[in-house]
Amino acid sequence: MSDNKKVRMTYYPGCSSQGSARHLDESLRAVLPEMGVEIDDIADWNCCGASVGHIGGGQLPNLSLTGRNLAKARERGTQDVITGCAACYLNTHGGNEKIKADVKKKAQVNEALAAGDLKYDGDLKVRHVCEVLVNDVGVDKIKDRVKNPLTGLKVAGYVGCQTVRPFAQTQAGGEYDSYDDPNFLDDFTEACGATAVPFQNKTSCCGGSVAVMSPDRTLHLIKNILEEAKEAGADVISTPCPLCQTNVEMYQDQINAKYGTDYKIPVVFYSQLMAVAFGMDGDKDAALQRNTNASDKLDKLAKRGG
Amino acid sequence: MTAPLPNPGKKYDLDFARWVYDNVNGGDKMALCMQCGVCSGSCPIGTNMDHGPRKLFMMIRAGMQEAVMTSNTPANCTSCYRCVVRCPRSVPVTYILQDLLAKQAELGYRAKDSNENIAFAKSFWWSARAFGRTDERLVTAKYYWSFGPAEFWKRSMENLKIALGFIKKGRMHIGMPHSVKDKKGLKAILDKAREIESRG
Amino acid sequence: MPVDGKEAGPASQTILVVGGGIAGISAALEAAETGHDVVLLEKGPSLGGRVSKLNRYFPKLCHPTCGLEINYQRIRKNPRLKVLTMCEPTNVAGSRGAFTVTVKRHPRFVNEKCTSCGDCAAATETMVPNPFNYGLDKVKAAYLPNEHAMPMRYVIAPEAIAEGEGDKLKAACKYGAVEPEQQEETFDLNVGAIIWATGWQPYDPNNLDVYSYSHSPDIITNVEMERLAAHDGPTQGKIVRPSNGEPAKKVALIQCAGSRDNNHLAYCSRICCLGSLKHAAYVREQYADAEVDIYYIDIRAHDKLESFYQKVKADPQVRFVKSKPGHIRVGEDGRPFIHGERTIDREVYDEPYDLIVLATGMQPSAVAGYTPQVGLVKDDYGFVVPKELEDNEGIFSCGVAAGPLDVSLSVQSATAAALKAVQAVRQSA
Amino acid sequence: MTETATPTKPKKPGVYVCKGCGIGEAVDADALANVAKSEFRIQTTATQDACCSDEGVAAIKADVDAGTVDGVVVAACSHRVMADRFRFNGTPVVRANLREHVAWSQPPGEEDTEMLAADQVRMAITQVQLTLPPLPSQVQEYSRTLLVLGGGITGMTAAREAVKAGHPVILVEKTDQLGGWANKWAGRMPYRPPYRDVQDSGIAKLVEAVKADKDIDVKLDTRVVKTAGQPGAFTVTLSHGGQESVVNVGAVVVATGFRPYDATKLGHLGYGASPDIVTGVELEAMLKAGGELKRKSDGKPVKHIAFVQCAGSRDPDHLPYCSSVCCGVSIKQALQITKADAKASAYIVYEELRTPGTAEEFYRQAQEAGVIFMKGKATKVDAGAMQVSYTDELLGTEVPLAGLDMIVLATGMVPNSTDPDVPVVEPEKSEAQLKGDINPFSAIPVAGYKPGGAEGPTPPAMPHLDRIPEGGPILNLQYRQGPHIPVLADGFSDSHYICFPYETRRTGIYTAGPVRRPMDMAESAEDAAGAVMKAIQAIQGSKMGVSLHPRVGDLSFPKVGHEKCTKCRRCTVECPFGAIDEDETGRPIINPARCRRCGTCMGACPVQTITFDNYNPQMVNAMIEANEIPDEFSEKPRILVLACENDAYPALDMAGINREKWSPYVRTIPVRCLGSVTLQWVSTALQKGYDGIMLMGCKSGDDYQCHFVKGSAIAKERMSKVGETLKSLALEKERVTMAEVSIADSHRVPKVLNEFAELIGGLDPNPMKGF
Repeated sequence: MSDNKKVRMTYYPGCSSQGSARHLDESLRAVLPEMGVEIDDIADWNCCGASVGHIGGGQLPNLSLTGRNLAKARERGTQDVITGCAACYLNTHGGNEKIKADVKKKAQVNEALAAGDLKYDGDLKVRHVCEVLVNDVGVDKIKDRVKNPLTGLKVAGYVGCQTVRPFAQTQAGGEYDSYDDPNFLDDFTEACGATAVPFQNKTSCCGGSVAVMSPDRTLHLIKNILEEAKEAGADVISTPCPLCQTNVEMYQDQINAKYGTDYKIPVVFYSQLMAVAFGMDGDKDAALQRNTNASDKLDKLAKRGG
Repeated sequence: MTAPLPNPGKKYDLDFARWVYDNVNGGDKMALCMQCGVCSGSCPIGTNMDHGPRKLFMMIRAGMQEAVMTSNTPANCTSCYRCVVRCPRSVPVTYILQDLLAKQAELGYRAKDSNENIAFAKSFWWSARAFGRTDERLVTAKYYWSFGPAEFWKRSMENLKIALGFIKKGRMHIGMPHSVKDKKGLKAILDKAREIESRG
Repeated sequence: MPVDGKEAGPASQTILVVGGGIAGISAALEAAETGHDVVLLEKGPSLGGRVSKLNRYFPKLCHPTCGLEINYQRIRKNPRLKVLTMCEPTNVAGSRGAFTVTVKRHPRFVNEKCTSCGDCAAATETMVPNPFNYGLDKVKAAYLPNEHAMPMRYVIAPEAIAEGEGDKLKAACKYGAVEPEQQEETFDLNVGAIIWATGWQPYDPNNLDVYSYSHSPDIITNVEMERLAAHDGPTQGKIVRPSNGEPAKKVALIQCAGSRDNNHLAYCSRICCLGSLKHAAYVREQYADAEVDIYYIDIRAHDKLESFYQKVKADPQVRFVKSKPGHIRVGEDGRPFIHGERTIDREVYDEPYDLIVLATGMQPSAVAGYTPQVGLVKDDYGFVVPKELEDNEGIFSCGVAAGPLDVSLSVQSATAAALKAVQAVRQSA
Repeated sequence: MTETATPTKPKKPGVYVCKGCGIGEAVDADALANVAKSEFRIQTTATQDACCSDEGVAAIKADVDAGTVDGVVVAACSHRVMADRFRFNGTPVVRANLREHVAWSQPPGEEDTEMLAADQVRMAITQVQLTLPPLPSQVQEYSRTLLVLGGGITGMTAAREAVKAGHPVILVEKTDQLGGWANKWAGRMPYRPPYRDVQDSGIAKLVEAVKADKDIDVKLDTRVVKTAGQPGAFTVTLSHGGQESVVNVGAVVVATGFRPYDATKLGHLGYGASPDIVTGVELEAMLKAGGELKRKSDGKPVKHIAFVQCAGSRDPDHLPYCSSVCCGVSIKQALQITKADAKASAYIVYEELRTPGTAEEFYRQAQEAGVIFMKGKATKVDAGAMQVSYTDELLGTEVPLAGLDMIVLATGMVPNSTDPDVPVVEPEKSEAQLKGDINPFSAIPVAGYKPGGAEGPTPPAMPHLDRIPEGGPILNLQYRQGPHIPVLADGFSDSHYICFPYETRRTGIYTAGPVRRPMDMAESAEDAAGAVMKAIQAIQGSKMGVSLHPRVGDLSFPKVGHEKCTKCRRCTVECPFGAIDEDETGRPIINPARCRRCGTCMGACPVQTITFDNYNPQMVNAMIEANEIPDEFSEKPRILVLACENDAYPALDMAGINREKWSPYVRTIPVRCLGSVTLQWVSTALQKGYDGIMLMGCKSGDDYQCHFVKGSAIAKERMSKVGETLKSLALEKERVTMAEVSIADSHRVPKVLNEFAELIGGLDPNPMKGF
């Protein structure tokens, strides 16, 4: 994307934007326009169904959730739909591809949508914000916007699973980075002037929804992530995924209790780092106040007011 | 509605594999499994599983329906998709496991570990259908409640600190749940979808 | 012989063979020994192709240079066969009996006066990654491709010229063999039939990011293992950990590293199982206390090669683990760990090794290179097969260019292709 | 061929000493030229800055053209390089290796280095003086016709391919129709992109093409009674309806195919216990018949079918090898069944699923169609319950695959390297011929392990050596060495060489198709073309009187001095290629077109009366004697190394290229093959005063690497008898040894030489010096 070119996209915030991942939503809304991505929310968007919707509600009702979101998004035209949430992306993109590829499914979804006076033809493209940043914006442009480099901040880039495993359902092949050893998050970190530490667990699972419903089964997974981040000397863990951010952050006390450790590692979104690096407001734009484990180092780097 | 098992009660049923191919989401792709084991070897909590996806697929082929329908393997899938992206035969393992879990519940099997998943999924769907959005607070509460008052209390207390921390940071709100505006339209769509699915 | 094609008439009797590996050499010799003029093009500085970089062949554990030597003797004795190195075709036009092939010749910076005395190597200070050893070590930028090179003639890497050493090297040569001024050039060949024997390249291990190839020097590929075990390799044949030079006594061989995988090479490369059996034998021959684990999906030891499987299996220090590993991570001590599920007993393992060898598959060179539009078709994998089986179009493929084959099968297909080419020129005579 | 004058040995060779590549710095080139002048009275000598330069070559050529010289010694680099530069219109050229073996491997300027160089020149001059430019031995009445034996896919393809290359064919088929097994096949595995679907066998079309081809003489209901002669001139006796006839052909392609493994030996797999337990071949016929697949027993449709893989194959009690095609065939059949009836369930019980190459796609197609693959060895088939019992390796439990409608045993391939319908002739001889000469199951070499020791791998038993395919000879060769085409240990008539798959041990006779190796139709067709290529070369070689592989184009051939021959028959026994017959008196008859010019006969002859024009016992004797042997007080021992020119000598060259150093006391003579080494050379050397003698050649025994099959093995055998010679001369037995050297031993070979030189240095000098 040339330097000052702007692009409009339809934004799907997802349910966590109103809860556990408000800081992702807030920081994205701050930094995206800085990088030339103007966003319009899907009007009256709904839940994506996440990874359990089809179990609770069935395959077609679950797919219809996506159908409704895309039908509403289509009202804004054919501009690309983007989301910052891994699960929202996985479901919406996957559902979209299914609707495109499967004539029968498409008809069934539209039959359901008709009950709400909606329809969707399968002519949208659903994308992840990170992919847009890599392919459309480009790391160089991110670098250009940095006014407040995060010099000295050591960041473990924890990509998580679903952000880079978007095409699981459709088999269309990866588009912006590898499934197992992606580099984009480290590239973002370095673009912001911080230091990316080596982190082999970058795509190890945090436990996902199982961690939410049954932490005992998965605490060791999070512990592994924390352990390596600590050994690597990371000041913060950066992640693009709402559920990863929440799981890795909120279970640290329980892990410490179970394993006798003393983790208190801040887990932030890459977009928060960008907001700080762009010299934007640490609270209003970077939403640092929403992290339960605050990073003193990052807080100090952040500008306030202005 | 899912077709009933071909020969329920039979320990080895040569028709079971066909049933899975035909009825489970992604099941037809399972036929391509060549038993390399990369899925089970990649699974984050595969050690929690009684069989793991690879062996479960082999059991399906061998017709071991009872063992498959009571396996805890589907319930321990974290949906990380690592198996899916690594599978050399492009088998959508995650989807198959997720749907097998649904089928276990639907056909009345009580698979080990699955009660939590089912309860959570039901609570989740309740919120999605009622409000069109996931209210993390209510989903969690309803989920805890599904195990009875004592368990509700126990789990709430264990996670109280987290909840309070989130409330303090504005990441868990107090008050009316967030909701779509057109709740009626959404419900109509979902109910219609369910009706279409039931007629098969 | 109309090498430059000038005097060739409409029905040329010359057979062009593209690719100087074992398939191309065999096809060229069989045709030449049947009394036909043959031009053999090789894009590198020496004949021998992939097999010249192998330590030994399965199942006999004999050395490829042994058969190459016989073939080179045959070439030396046969005036009908003209070998052109540093040459590759860039275009093929025409039809049976009258093909016009455009050939690009890369500069060797050394002409035919070279006696292989080595004075240029002594004069250069530039070092380049040694292509013969897949870059596992470095070599002087003026170098003999290998000790068994054919032709036995030096080559100067463009890096030396770029470093400004051209005049110095020219001055160092007593025989007027160094020509720093050489440029890439193009010429046409008129030929009556063509055999496409462009062979293969190892599948890029960097595509297999779960196997962390780029994260540890102790994770190597099967072709690199061949160099590691070869007397003329970077370690004079000692199988050691590249990271620290210590003996590699606990070694893992991972099969289907890319092959039989929809995400990489959807076909089976056929040779890797047997190659790894051979690698197990290499390790066991060197260390009495070595342990070798072979991670596999199916051991594909077809026909009599089954006996090779059985005899390697008889060694209790070679374990066969039916499992496609999930991933490799590098441990704190730098040793790589393999993680996965043993399918036979469903144990999840996380096993450290001194050395891990990825049995990467064969990818046809045609995926990256030029393929003629006339007469040949490229399949989904990049293998090249003749368009029609019934009509003799005068252009054929053989060896791994045509499909994943072992050496015997490559030579078999090359011999068959030679017959087809002979038929083609005889029929259009 | 143009007629040339009867060649003679060079009377006035020229000697050209090169100073390039460090030779001039290492030795005194003028002194070497002087050796030629003073010791050999050579008129024309020259030193050159670089013999291989345009000027150098032009100078030699000028001398040849002017008739000043009639033989050339180029004292420069190894004969393995610059061969194309030093070709002077058939004039004998001998290369004295002053570069790799002197300048690059010895310290410059030293006395020993100079002595070595001088000896190199002496040997070369001696050799060129004794070289007779050979004349070809042409087969007088040669035939361009190919005999193809077997009218299946391989044989018919071979016939068509030969005709397309301009050679007529006699196609002999023992049954009353063309087509072979393929007539029964219901389609074939895919062999063209996209490699997905079952393809038509194409056999009908091929049969028509063969029948319509006027250059193919199809002889049905016909057998080969006997075969005599040599490439270019085989006389083959055919029998048809009791009538015998003789045809003359130039070469033979044997495409006798395979027979399915006898399923009646597979009782444990239920064969014979139920009509619904069938072999793959039987199922193929049922599928070919078309219509719905029904049980033989009661006509009910087949809904559940299981395939038992490796039924006999990969089984030490039956066939030790993998039959290669059975996985693909069962997949094809299962696919055909499931494609025809989507409700049918097909199970394939396998141990290792082998679909190499692009056949992997075919495997996926079958899976996609719902064919179910289960890993385990089927141990039992119960005909009553129609159950396949196997322990599923992936489940770790026995899985009862019961209530099946049909069970298919995927039986393997047995090569028709013998004819089951022909009685075994000369059983003793047959057995020796058909045993195969290697053990494919010999243990892999393991560090620290000695055979018989407690540690290390135990090679699996080799139960199959007595399991050669039963039957009589297919060609009934009228050869001294027996009627069979030799086979490998598994019974297939394949080449032992990896890089030369068509090198049979019976020149001019080439096997193709499943008689050579288990293979499918596409491979067989390709193999047929390959075999035809070699057959055409054999005809052409016989016409021109030149050798075939590996000494392609060699005009020399062995000649027997009958006046000296003692009829000991060693040459006829030891010839690896069966090239020598005997007449009724026991005199050897050499068939030059069968001969591969290795010289094994020459090495075998106890009276040195078998010679080649350009290579013979007398020549090498003279070379050995040409060297200067310093007296016993000089402390300069001499070691003679007779090195195989194919592996050991190149290894030495490469050691030189790597600038490795070795003992200056070594004098190396390349030999065609260690099999050509006669013990007389050893005794000549000992009598001349050499202190040590080493034969250097390739690995013998299992996994032998000899290009002439068993040259090094024969040499080893002969050398075991050298002790007596040494004893008679009162010499230590360590003085004569044999070293196994591979071509990849460039780093090791100097050590081998140096260790031997050290050992010899530790002995007293050979007392025969100066006698």
